[in-house]
Amino acid sequence: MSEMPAAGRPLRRRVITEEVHEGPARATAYVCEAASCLSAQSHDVTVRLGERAAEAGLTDVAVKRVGCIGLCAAGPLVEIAETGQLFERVRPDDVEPVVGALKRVKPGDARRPQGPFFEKQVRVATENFGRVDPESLDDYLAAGGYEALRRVLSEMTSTEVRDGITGSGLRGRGGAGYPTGLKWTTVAKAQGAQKYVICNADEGDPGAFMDRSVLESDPYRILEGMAIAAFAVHATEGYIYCRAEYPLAVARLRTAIRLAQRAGYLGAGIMDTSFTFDVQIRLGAGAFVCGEETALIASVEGRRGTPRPRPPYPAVQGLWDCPTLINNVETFASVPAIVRRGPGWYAAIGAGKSRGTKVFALAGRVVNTGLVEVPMGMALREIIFDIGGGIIDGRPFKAVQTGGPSGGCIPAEHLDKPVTYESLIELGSFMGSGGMIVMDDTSCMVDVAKYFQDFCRDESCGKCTPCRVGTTQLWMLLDLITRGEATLADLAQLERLAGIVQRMSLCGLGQGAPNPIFSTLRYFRDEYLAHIVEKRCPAGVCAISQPAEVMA
Amino acid sequence: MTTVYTLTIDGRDVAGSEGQTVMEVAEENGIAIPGLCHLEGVHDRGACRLCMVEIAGSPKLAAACMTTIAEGMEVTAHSEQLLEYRRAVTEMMFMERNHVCAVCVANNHCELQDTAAALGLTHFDLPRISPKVDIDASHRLFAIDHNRCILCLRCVRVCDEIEGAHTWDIMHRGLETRVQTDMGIPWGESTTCTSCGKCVQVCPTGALFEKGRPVAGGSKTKRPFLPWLKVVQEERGL
Amino acid sequence: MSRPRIATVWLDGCSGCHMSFLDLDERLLDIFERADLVYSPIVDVKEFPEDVDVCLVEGAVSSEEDLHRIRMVRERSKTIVAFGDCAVTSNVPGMRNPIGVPPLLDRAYRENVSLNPQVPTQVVPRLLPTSQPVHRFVDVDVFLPGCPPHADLIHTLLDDLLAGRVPDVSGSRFGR
Amino acid sequence: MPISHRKPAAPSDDKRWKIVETRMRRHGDRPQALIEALHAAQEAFGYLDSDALEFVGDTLGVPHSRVYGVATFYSFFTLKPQGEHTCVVCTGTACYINGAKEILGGLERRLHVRPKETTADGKVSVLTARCLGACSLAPAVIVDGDVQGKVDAGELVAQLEAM
Repeated sequence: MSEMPAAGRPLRRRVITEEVHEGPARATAYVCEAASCLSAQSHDVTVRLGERAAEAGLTDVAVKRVGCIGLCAAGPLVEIAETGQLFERVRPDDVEPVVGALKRVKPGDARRPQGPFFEKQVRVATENFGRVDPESLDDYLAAGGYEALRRVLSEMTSTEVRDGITGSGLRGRGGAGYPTGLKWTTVAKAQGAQKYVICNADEGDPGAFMDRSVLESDPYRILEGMAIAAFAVHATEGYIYCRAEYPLAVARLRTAIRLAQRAGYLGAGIMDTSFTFDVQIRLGAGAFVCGEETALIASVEGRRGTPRPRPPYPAVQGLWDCPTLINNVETFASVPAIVRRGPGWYAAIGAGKSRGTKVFALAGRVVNTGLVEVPMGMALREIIFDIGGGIIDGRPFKAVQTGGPSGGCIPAEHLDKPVTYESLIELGSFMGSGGMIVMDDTSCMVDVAKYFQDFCRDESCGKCTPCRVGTTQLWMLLDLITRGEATLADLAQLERLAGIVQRMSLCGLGQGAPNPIFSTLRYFRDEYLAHIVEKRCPAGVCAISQPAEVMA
Repeated sequence: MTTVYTLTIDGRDVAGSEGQTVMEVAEENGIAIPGLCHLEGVHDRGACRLCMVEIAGSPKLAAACMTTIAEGMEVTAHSEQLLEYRRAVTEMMFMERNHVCAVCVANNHCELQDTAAALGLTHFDLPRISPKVDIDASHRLFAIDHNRCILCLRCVRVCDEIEGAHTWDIMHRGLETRVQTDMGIPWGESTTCTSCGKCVQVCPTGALFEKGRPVAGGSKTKRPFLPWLKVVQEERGL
Repeated sequence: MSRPRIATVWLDGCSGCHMSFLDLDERLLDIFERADLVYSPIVDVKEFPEDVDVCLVEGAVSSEEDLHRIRMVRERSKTIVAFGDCAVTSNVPGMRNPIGVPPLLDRAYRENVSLNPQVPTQVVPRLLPTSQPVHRFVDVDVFLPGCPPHADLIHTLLDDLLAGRVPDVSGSRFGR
Repeated sequence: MPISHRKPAAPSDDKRWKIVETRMRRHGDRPQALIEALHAAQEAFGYLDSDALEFVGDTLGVPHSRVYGVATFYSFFTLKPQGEHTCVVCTGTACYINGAKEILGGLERRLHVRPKETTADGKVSVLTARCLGACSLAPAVIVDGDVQGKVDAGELVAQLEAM
């Protein structure tokens, strides 16, 4: 259903860094120009700040456009690089406090603590966020960019690269957590002269914007990660399959590809070696199912994005039947850091079988809506209450939804559980791509289950019967419950049907579609029963009609 | 030299050659696995999900029509649970559109009806969707009643892979998916349709039918031309 | 022990299932040696009696009257058989479901009528929004699909029920 | 094996067809460029009419029924012209629990448009998006390309009415 104005529409204005002076700056203001802040007029802030600094006679300061600073709820954000002082909700007509702060910066100023939102995070995939100009290759290089690829090309064999990734314990950040090193090895060993690398940037989970932020804030990093992967699996061509709904991400990717090609980081003979690798962008067109590997491949091939049964897996038979490595944005974004700092460093972060860090998009009824990266194994409570700042208006926490439409709702009693692939599955949810939606007592959990079911039935590609028909039937049963017209037999039918859709559907969309139902039934069965037996909605969300004489 | 594999289906020792599907080997050995999108002679899609089987060692079910056999494979093609699942999927097919056997041209010659009977499906418990869908009788010889379509896409594949016209394809997605001709125009206005009738021949239900046939009069002209085509192709080494 | 009491009712259907019931021919005599037919469109009893053992229900539930009757039948019967496709699936009566009641009535009583077109509001019972199978409203014990079910199947069913066996409905199918 | 086919002439001498042609040529006029070509045509013309679909299909050698199948599969593509203004309402989870339902309800009550519809006067088309990724601004809408956050249903309706 997602429809948007055509992709690549002209952005509000050409985005440029407002350099006020030549030479090294005494003080620098970072202005966040990722989508969220940008839509709150942060570009005007950049321009105005540059003008005001010049008017104030500050010749030794810089105003710099950067990627996502993270605290999206408080945008537009401006940060003083030297001191770490953060300005929230900066309006273009009120930049004087920032100018004042720039004036006060003295050589030797140290960054002050910035509070738990920033201090508790561990930034790996997002290490350049809020630091580099997303479109500047020089900035990326200055931040250590392409060091990893240089090391790979000059010092390592493809086997060593793969072993390094395996040793780091990195697992697919798209949701399912398949070991990345194993996937790379399968593609590397698969028969075929031509191999491909695809970056899955079709972030579709409602309430998830990690990939968008990475693409908008640090696009070169994806290109570097993909190039390392291509070297490791012997591929020469790559595709980035990106949602057309992310025009800013697409524009920045295009710029990055062009500049990287020009500088010899993409194309033939990268970094004066014999390694050749190039990347093209393919735009998605509004189909959630295209996040599924085989559907994504069909879409890259110009067809309806419908999945096919696996095996054969894309690693063996993928794009145009060639071995194809598909990883998600965050996975590729983690690769350069792993290569640069060593697999052991990465593997030392995390808990259990979930190593490293994970980026989450924190949203919903939480104070600090935004993008956070935390070590695997951090407790949900720490993420939501310490980093997230708790619930808006101090209302009671009810549940946190993770994993998007294939995920589940986790109640308060499990807030102290660590966030790992395994623990989330144990709780009846799913890591997913990293959406984390916080709900308070104003949300009805049956209504939430119905919302996700509506999403799934709308996004079902229609190929296999259980998903095409079953998701709608599940939605009809949930609708009956929220209208107060269901019986306990309908509830039993809902559970039975959910199990059948889960087991019989062709791809992850259908197999995961019943998960929100299972998890809400597991933790909030009393809310279902209230709708069915007492004919009332405890959260007051559902409009329950008086018991109808005639059931349809 | 083709490699021969031995495997078990429902505990029976059977053998097949490399590249054969579980469905094919089962069929050769007289083990019936239901399937409505499968059609010998065109590519399989694994979409109707009736032929789902259990394979020892795999937590997921697999579509028999698209799973190639392997040495030592242990396949369960029939179990209480599979029966329940297949009944449910068949039921979904009935509930998706508006199937009224009593007034259908394919009554008593219908693969959906046969499947329901074979699975012992006596009634429907799942919600009925009752969509308002069209009948297109604009073609001179044939008609399509979308009320009876189960989206097996045999028509699309036979039109593409055998006739080479590619008049049929599908449009929209999810529950809105429909088979359609050319640009979603009335069939009778199609400039690519050769009126060969293959789509009608392979339709498992009464969705595609020859005009002028009475209720239950549909199947009399159905000819199994695809197996013959396969024989011809094999003879000529195609 | 008192003789089993059999009833049949006719809701929204074409009566074809009852015709098939009559096709039992001489086997009917055998059945009624073992049981009494206490209510049916083919016997002259006005009120559906209490304490019915087996009731065959033909037809879908399409009107308020059908609904009222099926609820009463359920209360007064031990075993209810959804008898034929209309009772089991709503079949032909259900073909109106995608259309909706007002357009349906307009089509039937206004658009195609030249003399005094009007939708009847008296005497005829009001239609339900959709025509539904019997088990959407009351519990059904046995389903016997078929349009109509073959007389042999009906015989087997009654024979089994009267003998206290779980009825064997294998061989039945939707349509004919 | 690619089947050789003759490239068709553009449906009219509208210069925008050149953009579409160029985009297809860059992909070697091969069937796999179908989605890219549809994007190009929709960017150029705002929507995809049957001329555009046929032209793209014939150029790339893709059967018409398949072009139509692809164009109708993806919700980003629209086969109908849009209103003068567009209002995209985000229905992602964060927006949903923060009031997207109220926004859609307000639009339906006051402007009598539902998602995918255009007002009777052709002024405003209402669309929905499955998630704009602007969850911090929930509920969010995009009016003529500008993202607006923390939207109030009443104010939005007033803004659209004034257009």
